[in-house]
Amino acid sequence: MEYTANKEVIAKRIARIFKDGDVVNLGIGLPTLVGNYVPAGVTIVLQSENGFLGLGPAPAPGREDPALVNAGGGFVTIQPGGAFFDSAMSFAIIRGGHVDATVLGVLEVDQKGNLANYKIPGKMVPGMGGAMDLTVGAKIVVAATEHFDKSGASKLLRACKLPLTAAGQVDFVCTDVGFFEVRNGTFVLKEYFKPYTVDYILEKTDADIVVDKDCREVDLG
Amino acid sequence: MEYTANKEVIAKRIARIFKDGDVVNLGIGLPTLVGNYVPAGVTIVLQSENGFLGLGPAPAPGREDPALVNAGGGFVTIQPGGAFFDSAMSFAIIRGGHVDATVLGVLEVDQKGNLANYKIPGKMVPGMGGAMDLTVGAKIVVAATEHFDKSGASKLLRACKLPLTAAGQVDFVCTDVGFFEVRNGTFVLKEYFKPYTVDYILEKTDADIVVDKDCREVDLG
Amino acid sequence: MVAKPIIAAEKAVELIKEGDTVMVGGFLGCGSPPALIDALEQQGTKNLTLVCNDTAFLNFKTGACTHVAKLVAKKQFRKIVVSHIGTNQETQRQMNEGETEVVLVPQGTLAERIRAAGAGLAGVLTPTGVGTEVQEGKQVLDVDGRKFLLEKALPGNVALLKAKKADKAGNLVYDKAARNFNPLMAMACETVIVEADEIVEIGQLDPEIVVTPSVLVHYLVRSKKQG
Amino acid sequence: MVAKPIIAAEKAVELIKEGDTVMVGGFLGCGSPPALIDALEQQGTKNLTLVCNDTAFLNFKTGACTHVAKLVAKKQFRKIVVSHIGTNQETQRQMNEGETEVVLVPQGTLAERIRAAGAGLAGVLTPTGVGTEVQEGKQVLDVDGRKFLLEKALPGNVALLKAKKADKAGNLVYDKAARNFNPLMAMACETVIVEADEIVEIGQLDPEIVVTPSVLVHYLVRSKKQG
Repeated sequence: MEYTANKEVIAKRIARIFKDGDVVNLGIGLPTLVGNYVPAGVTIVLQSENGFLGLGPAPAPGREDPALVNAGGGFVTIQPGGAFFDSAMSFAIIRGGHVDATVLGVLEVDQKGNLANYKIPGKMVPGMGGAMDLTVGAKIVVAATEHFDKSGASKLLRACKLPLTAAGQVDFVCTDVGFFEVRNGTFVLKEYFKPYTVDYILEKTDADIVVDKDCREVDLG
Repeated sequence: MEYTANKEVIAKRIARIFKDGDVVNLGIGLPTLVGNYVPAGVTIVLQSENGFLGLGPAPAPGREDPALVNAGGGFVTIQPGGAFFDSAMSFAIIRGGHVDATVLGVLEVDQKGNLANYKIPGKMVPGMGGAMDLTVGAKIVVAATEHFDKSGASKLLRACKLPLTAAGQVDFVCTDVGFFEVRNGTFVLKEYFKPYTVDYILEKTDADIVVDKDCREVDLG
Repeated sequence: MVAKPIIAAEKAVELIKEGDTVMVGGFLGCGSPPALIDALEQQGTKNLTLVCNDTAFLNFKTGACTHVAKLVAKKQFRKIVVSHIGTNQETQRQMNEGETEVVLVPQGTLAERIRAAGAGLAGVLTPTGVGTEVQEGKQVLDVDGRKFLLEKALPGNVALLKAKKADKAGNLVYDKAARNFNPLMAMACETVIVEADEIVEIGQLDPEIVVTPSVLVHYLVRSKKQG
Repeated sequence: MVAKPIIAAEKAVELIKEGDTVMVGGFLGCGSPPALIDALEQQGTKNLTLVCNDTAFLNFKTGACTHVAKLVAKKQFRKIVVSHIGTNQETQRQMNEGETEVVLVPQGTLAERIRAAGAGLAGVLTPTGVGTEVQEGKQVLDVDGRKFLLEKALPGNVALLKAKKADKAGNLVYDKAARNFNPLMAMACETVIVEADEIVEIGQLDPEIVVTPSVLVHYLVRSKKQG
């Protein structure tokens, strides 16, 4: 079996986590894609940590407003019923447990729920931005990542080596091969995505994985 | 010489402390009177700790708005250029040093700058309301009090006996007999008000008083 | 955006259970929710903890009894956490006679403690109360040579708030000085119930002027003003 | 109400002295004051400490250099306190080569530290950063069985802010997501300078929608938009 990175699969699966009315903060990059796959009948409210609730899609060309951008600086819109606020209120909402779920990108994630995504010492140091507050504050923290890096190494680890963004805060990890819960210091495989198999995942992942008794194959094609 | 309580004298003298543009919080009761005597040419901006800036005088009869009251629950107005805010912002303004002066009522005040005005144990316990934050936060704290209580006892003391509202925060004490600065653990008499004399004040006040070298008589009649 | 349930005041206060900590917005009653208070009095739930700026007005001579003072008079609280009780003789009586535990908190500290709970902070370091009775039993920290009290976050179970206008999503704006503690309590409670004078459609409140964002509000109640 | 001086950007930045801590509003430049930044670049004051959400955009390949990145490029800072530098390659270079001290602060912690300074608090207890490098050198407090970092207040000397509209007294409203850190920095600095797209007479801003009250603002500067 050959691995093919597939961001769409990750976004599709994560989008199914949400309940109608959930308040969600999506990190920049891969997590942003999740917004495109929310099932019909489910409305989620997107929080943008730069200071508003009700983040909407990109505006039509020519309708960009330099004062209406997401946390990555990209032009967006605001939904009816949205609200603007300052950074203290924005993070009060995040840290105070008023956000139901956050989806964050990954450099490394480990079976203890540790996440590293803000710093490769001496090399790349973007900074944590709002990620440390999001991981501590959101009720559900979902790590979204391709299962392997470009060299083929597992992004799911026994223990992160990079500086942590958060210690023990990740609840779920969704890759393009499967969906994992973090429980009692191990990854619990809940779903494996077609065409991958349980054996493939256990063999190729550099971490302890328990296969859930209800683990099942899911086709996100 | 006989003592006659005179709130007007206290209010008149305190009103002369302010510079044009000062932001001032006046406590309920006697301190509120100060607002009536601000000299021509000096504009002060009144902060109301229940949540606005630009407190104006009582409305004309029939124009009362139940949502526009001062911290004592009395009907007021708001000046052009005022602003409403919540209690956290109100006390951020107070505690954060953004208020130039506060004038507070007194049960006891002592020569170390201690103020007691919120509690007579077992008897009267109104609570401190905003007074503890005001004394700690305002740049200048003025204690406004009649010089003697109804039994004739000095309200200025060597050491407060009642539970303190603030420890060592009072800068000036203005009574109806004189104007005092609190400096190095003593009262410094800066002005004595006609018809009282320095000797009268030194004799009748139950505290250490240093007479300022520039101490002078003032007529506030 | 998702609409929040609009329910009757009587239904709303059923969410309050014996033993709960109830936060009530308002400052001497200005900004308190009258219909919700009346419904809670009617329901009669006891052993509550009240968090409020004050206990409003209750005067033995005049018989005046307003806002949360109605609940104090009915002895629905086992504990009262406020900054001021000077306008409520019954609160003072209950305190002096040991019938009710009354905790007096400096008003700015009360605001920050409520906000901290809503903001996921364990507490703040304030200079307010250093060297006074307020300091008793609290951790005193020295920061850069000055003393501060560690004042802990104060969360609640249910908030009873008053807004001037809400949209159906739960965005709120307030009326002048009636704002006071309402926006802070909206952050700090598991269940936030708002009595609004006017409830408009989603999209009819300018997102720039919203004071309390919808995410903090769970139930809306029409005030009697609205009919 | 008292009017605040309306001055030119060039005059305003004369209030900034070598060694000062300067706070600049904005988030990736959205809500940063362009005229004030240009004037400070022109003035060339060095050894400053920057407090900002981020260092905006500077890309070696494309040559893009926006907002506070202009001041970073001119090496006007000896210390940079921000939550994010991922969009500014020059900040990363200066940090990696040890030319400039860069302190990375979680964004919510940065907001609370600035707010604390403005609110007269010595600091806050936050769970953010526990068990990470952010914890290093900080006091860890146990509150009710959970660990929190004591994050200290972060005050500044001068704030350079951007508002959509100001009245002459200094009341401010902002433009959508350009609000971000501006209202917090207005609380936390000795001198607060605001570049406003529009300056109206006192009384022309509704007191209900003011975000930053006049008392926090010291100088107004007309943005170039206003002409």
